[in-house]
Amino acid sequence: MSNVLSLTTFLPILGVLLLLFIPKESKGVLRNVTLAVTVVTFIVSLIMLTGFQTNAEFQFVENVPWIAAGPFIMRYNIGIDGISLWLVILTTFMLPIAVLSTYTAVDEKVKEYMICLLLLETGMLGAFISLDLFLFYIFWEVMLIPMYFMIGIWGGKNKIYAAVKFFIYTMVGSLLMLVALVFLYFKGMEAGITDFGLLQFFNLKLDMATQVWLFLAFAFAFAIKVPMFPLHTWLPDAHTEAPTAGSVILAAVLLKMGTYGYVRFAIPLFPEAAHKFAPMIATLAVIGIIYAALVAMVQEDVKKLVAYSSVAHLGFVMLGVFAFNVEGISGGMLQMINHGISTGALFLIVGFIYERRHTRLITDFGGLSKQMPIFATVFMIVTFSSVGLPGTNGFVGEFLILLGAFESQLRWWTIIATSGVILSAVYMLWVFQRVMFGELDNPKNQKLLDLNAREIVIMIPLLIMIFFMGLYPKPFIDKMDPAIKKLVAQVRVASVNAQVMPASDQMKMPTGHQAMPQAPAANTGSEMPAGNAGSNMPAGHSGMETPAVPTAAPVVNPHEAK
Amino acid sequence: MFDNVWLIPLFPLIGFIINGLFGKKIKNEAVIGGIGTLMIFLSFLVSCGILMQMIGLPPEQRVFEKVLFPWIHSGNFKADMAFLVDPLSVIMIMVVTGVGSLIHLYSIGYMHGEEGFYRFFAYLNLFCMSMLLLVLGSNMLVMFIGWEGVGLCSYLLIGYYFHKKSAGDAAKKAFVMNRVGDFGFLIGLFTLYWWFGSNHNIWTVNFMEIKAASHLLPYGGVVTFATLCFFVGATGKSAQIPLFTWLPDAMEGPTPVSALIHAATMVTAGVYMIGRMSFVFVKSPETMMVIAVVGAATAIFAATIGTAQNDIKRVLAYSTVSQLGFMFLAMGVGAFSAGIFHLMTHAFFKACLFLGSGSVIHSMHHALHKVHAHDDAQDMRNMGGLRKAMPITFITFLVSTIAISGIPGFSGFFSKDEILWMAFANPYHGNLNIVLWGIGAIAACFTAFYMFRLVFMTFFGECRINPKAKSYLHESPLVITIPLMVLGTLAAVGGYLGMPKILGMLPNYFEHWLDPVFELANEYGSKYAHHGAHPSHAIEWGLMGLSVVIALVGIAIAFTMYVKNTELPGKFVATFPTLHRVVYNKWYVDELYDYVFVNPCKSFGQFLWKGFDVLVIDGIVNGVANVVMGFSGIFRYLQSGYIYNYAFSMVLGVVVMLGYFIFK
Amino acid sequence: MENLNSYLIVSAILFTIGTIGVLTRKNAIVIFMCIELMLNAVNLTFVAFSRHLGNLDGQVFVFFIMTVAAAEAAVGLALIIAFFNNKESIDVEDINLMKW
Amino acid sequence: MDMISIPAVNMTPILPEIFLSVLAMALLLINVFRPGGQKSYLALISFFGIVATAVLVGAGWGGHIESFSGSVVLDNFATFFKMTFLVAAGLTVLISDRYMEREGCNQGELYPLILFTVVGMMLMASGTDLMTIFLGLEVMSVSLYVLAGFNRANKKSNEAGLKYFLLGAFSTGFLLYGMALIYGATGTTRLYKIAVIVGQMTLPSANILLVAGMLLMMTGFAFKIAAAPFHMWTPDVYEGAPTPMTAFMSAGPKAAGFAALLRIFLVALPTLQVEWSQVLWVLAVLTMTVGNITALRQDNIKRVLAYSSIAHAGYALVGFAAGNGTGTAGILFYMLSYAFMNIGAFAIIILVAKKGETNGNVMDFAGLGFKRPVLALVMTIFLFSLAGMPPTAGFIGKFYLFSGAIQKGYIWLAVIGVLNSAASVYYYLRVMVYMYMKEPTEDFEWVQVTGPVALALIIAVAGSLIPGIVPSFILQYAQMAVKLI
Repeated sequence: MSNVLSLTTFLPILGVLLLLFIPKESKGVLRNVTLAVTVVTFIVSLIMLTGFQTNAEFQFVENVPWIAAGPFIMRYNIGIDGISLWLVILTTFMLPIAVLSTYTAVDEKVKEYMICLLLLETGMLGAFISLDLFLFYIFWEVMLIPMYFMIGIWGGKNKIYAAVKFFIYTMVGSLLMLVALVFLYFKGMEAGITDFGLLQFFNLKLDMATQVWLFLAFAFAFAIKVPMFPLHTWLPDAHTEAPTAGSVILAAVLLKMGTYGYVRFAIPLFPEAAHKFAPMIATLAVIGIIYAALVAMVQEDVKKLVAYSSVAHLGFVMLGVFAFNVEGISGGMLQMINHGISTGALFLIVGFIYERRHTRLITDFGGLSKQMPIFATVFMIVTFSSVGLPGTNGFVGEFLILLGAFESQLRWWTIIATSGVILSAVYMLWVFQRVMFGELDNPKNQKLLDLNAREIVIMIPLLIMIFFMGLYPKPFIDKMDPAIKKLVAQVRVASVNAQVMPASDQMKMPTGHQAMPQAPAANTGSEMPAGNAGSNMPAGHSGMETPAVPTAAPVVNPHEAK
Repeated sequence: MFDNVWLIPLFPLIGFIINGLFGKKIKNEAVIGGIGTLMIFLSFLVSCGILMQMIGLPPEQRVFEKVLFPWIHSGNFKADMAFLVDPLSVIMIMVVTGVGSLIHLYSIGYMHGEEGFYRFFAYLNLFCMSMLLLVLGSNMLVMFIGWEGVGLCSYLLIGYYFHKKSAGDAAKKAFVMNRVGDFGFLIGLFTLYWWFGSNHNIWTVNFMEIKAASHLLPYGGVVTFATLCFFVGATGKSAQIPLFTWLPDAMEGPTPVSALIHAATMVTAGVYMIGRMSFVFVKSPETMMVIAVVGAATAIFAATIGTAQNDIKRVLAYSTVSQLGFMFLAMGVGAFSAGIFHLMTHAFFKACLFLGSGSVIHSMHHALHKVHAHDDAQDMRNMGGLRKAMPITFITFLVSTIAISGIPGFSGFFSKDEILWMAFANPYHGNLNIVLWGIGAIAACFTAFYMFRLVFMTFFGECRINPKAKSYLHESPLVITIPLMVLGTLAAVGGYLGMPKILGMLPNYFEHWLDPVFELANEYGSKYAHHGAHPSHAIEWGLMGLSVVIALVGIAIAFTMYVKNTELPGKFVATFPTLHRVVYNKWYVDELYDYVFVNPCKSFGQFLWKGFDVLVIDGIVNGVANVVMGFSGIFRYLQSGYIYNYAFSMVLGVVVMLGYFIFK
Repeated sequence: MENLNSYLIVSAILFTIGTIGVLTRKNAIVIFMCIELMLNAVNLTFVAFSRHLGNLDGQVFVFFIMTVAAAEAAVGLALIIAFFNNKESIDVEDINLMKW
Repeated sequence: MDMISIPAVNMTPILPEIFLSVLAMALLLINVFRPGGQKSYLALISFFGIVATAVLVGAGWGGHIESFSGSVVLDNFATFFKMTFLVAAGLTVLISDRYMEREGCNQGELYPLILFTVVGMMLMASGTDLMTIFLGLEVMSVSLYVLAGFNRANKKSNEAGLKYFLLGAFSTGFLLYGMALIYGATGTTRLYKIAVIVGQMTLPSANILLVAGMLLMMTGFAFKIAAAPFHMWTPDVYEGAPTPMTAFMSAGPKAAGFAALLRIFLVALPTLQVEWSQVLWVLAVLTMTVGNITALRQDNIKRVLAYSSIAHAGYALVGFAAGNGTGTAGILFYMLSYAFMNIGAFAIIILVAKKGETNGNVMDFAGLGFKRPVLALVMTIFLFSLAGMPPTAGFIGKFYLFSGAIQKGYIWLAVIGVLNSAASVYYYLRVMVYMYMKEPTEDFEWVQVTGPVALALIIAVAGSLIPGIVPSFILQYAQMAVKLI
């Protein structure tokens, strides 16, 4: 099973080939075959899970020559570690659900739809497993195409605007990243790096100015994908117009590309620059959390509301990732998976009622609890998962993120971000109340049917995951832990280097942030295990210190003097 | 036996799962209610067993931690799914499972025939489980599961009549306000965790580990910040100023819910939490003062509102807020065991009061329903003279009222008096003590007044119910009255567990029981407390007498106004219309919050969306596209179609290029 | 040859006149004649250089240019005739069907 | 009287040219003797002739033979470009027959003219003397003038021919003047000799004659490759010319222009690289931007692709401005893949259009995606390749072009390039929007894919996809090709 990764990634392509031979009139066959393909893909991906050794190394690596011409050598170099493992599983897990959700929702052009879904799966999986920067870029871009068609062909009223906006917006970012990527390669060549293999670049020493520019280019591309405030406006449009399965995949997996990009590429490749920009990115993340929550609160369209809530949730992920400690990044990774599950589920839920009523306006609903009790229960569980209620998956991720960020230099940011916890409850419960509670006074709603067996089957795995991850997240955390520890160690070593650099070098930066970590030398040599990275640093941050939380020796209490 | 502590939350969970998943199919109310009640009763039995066993142990061995399974382990952070059994948590589980069982039983009768009967019991069981997790959690995170879990159940149960808009609003309000508190809780947790970790490399959220390390904490400073944050959490959960407005609204839920959640158990979580972490709180004199002041202020503030309400449950709700204020006052003055003691007695008499009011409402509702009248079954102005129709309800209600009013011999007297005494005599707050005591005493007076006002309006005087319905009024069935009687008894005698030393008739079992828990806190407190002269026994006696007098004065006023001279309230209102209106409208706090927080948030959200997101951010995005498109239009029209223009463009290009190189 | 510059200047002037003619004249055939004028200016340059440098390459080039110009003229006139057949005009103002 | 001694001439380097010329003349004769009726056999013969030529050209890979006293050379560079021309011509021949029949201008001269054009282009690629390059250019241009105006009955075609002719001849004037000045500055027209002489100059950039000559020459070629501001003819001529000829013009002559430009600037004027790099930098930016931005608001799909072809010239100029191995190899690769994808796209346009070149707007593609899914899919592949999306040849090409610039340190040029490329996505997507996302207004029943067209489409799809997925071999050839000059 040495090529299980390739098998997982390209099984959907085989599925596409299979679909091509099925006449487009036999919709049932098309759907079932697609479902079968995605389920098989999921099962195959489980081999990865069982065979995964819990350590920090990349596993299931395949590394064969691909392109070699001119100065460039690109290799088909794939592998997973604890960080990508779960995202791969998440992808293969969500796909059968997405396929199943289309059985009645999509009745036109079924064949093309299924082909799009399968191509999308390959693209996403490829991006998660690529260890070659160029290969990653290829998959990263390829993903856009099926998603573009899914929004554009099967979308709502304003689908074309949304699809084109999605495509071009993302493209602008990724093309700038491409320039940075090539530049990085040439920098690497000077240092003796021979191909696009990611791992070699981790050891590349770049001067600060270069790092800053490259980091900005990467960060920009990923920030669009995440999406971070203020680059988020494509998302509500795309989500609102996309068909249910499209929204599910967009929310569950596609957005993770951005955050994954930070974890896998932007931060370890340019650790010093990442440290430099951490306060800025954290600021944007926190603004995103609050801003998106406030905007979500006043939305009239359920889907748009969920879309804005995604912006807020991913703001949390970004905050956690830029805490640069094990807790924060673990929390961020967990939150990615959680968000995939719970927001995916929310979009499915919106899809269910949209299929029945062909409207998503909150005001068109009300009192559905009475008519659809099962639906109400499911909706409620998912809502509370999204709100981050302890016991559900949402809590674990959010908590670790906030904890990690609080330990790091981002303390004040964390306090503001934590208030997002309140706002998320406000908007989610408000929409839940307006849709589910109240009088069932709209005659059109009085004949609604409750969830059918297929819909329940779709939701059950998600509900199980919501509770399982909430109550027993250990296996998830354990598998990713070594990889995250390694990442933190990498970033930490680099941040130490950053402080050794002459100050004049930092003065040249285009955006001078005085929040550069300037931990005292004593910290750098400390005996702390890798996992403590950053956690004991705040004490030394003179510029960042929190006035209300003195860290020095116990304050002498006036009463004590007596 | 301690090892089986995990059974306690497990039983209600089983009940929740059975009723939640299959309740709809079961349909039989007796089975559903039976399962629900049985499960919590089983928990009660296990709790009793644990209590018994603990009594048999020497005090220093009464702490036990049971790790169920590892929960969140990441980096330095470790939180297990683990339970802590110690004297404090045992009291709490006893209260929760005991009162809980009674209320479950009561609900079988009260909720009879309601749509979604199974849902009610499932939620109730879920609530019990969450509450038990809260009190049993051995670290802050498990506590937080329960903390939020009870919030969730409260949400679900307040919104039980979800078709009513007011119920939905109230449920949401409760959850959101609790979330504000949770925000504080989380920040407090982070602060403690980070402080211990970064300064002493102790990465923990476990109560016992924090306790063991608590000597490292400084007085004030970071601890003040952390404890204030925790206190914000407590105010949310326990409905203290400024986060109290949700609790009166929470009365939208069925009455057993009000009794269980919004009187006996959940709302006391804040008090419990402070007790659980007393060794941290006491390290911050500032926080202690804030707690005491907020507690006292809430006690008096809510009591004033309680005097003007006409809805029977709302009066009780404000009474609860006020009594919780007393508990916080106790915590703030370092009288931890007195606070917990009041928590327990309050659970008895307030649960009894709520259930009694439920019995009244049940009967009223039933009667009004029979004659198709649409009068409000909860409005005291429609009641009166019910003591004849409902004798058991009346007696238990009266006993509890006496208890809450602080008449000697009944439970409320012992606990409240202890608090007032400690407010006066505590060594922490210096000259503030007299103010705290004064406010407490006045609040106690108000309490006696509005509680007896309630009793008089409901059970005495003319029967003001719709005349047609009068004949249908009757006593509630046994399933309802049995819990009333049990609770009434407890309300009467429960106080003897913790009799003040000065009375000397019985030892203060309660305080001794909790000693191991609060010992450390008292020790820390004594480090900075004023070791002035202890107030003499004479003063203590005097104050005790004074508080009894105050209570009697309150009762007397109520008697005058609502039994003897029933025009007086009207005259009073006519004389002070503004005062009445302000008090009646709950000091306009809801309106203030709407004006200051809710509405600005909504309009700000609206502005951010329509004004900023769409216009500015998306405007820039689309603006760039439009500018490019505009250029497209310009470039397009340069393409005139005439050969000489094209040739001119070429010549221009050549000339510019040549010019650049020749003249550069 | 001292006066190479004179030749070059003359040819440059001729070339410029041709260019300006292309820009200003409206008759397609006149424009084409102007282009021929430009080509001949180039020829003059080539020949002048050739003489100045004393090698024949430039003159050979001129022969080729003349030949090519003839071929171009043939094709060009044919195109103009075809156009005239359709449009009854060879005014470049009328060569304006496609624009923007 | 001395006998003029005829030097021994090695004909090998121009064997393919000779073969094609003979074939073209033979076709002319055949056409004359078999007037009227079906002309498909001419297309067939031309196609096989082209294939045969391709074999001949391919056989010369790896050699380096100079001939005609250094006026013509056979090297990998020339061979690579010749292959590109042959690909363009072969595809054009395949898609022409049906179009010409439909438009009623099925004169047999078409195919010989195409072949002559190829001969001219081949000479441009292998010429190492300004004279041969000029001759090649003119052979190509004169044939193209005719091809652009080939549909005599069509006013647009007439106009296209006339515009192309007048402006083309005008640009030739500049080109020749530039050549004359270079000749004057160096005393020779042989590229290698020019290089030597310029290399010996103390300060070549101060030599007004040389620099002016270089610029004027660049002007002439910039016209051929449609670089701004010498691009204005392109949209009009592309729109008016018969569609297969438009396809051919966009691929073949553009490549030939680059071949000659590269050869002249890299072989003869490398010492002036600083100067011409500057100019090309500006030209590249102008060309990309004008092409892409103007294309955004076009409705006629031929015009859209015309502007897009301007933009593509701009991308190639980016690689040229870099002037290093990566960039120039990128140009070679890009021109070849561009021939596949662009002619492929035009083939679809031909299929969708109706008689008289109607139905040629972007809107007329509405609903093609589900009425004729295969065609639409094929078109989508071409469009994505043009837009530079992976995994297509267009992406790899652009990657190498921009990488060249980055390697050279022209980061901003690359950034402008990628931003342009992002903007360009809009108009390619627009076609797809109509194909897939709008309700069909017509049923496209007239669209018939005949054998040759199908063959052309298959080749074009293969040519746009395979180099995108496994580009190594072509890239390596391109690398070898640019190494030798």
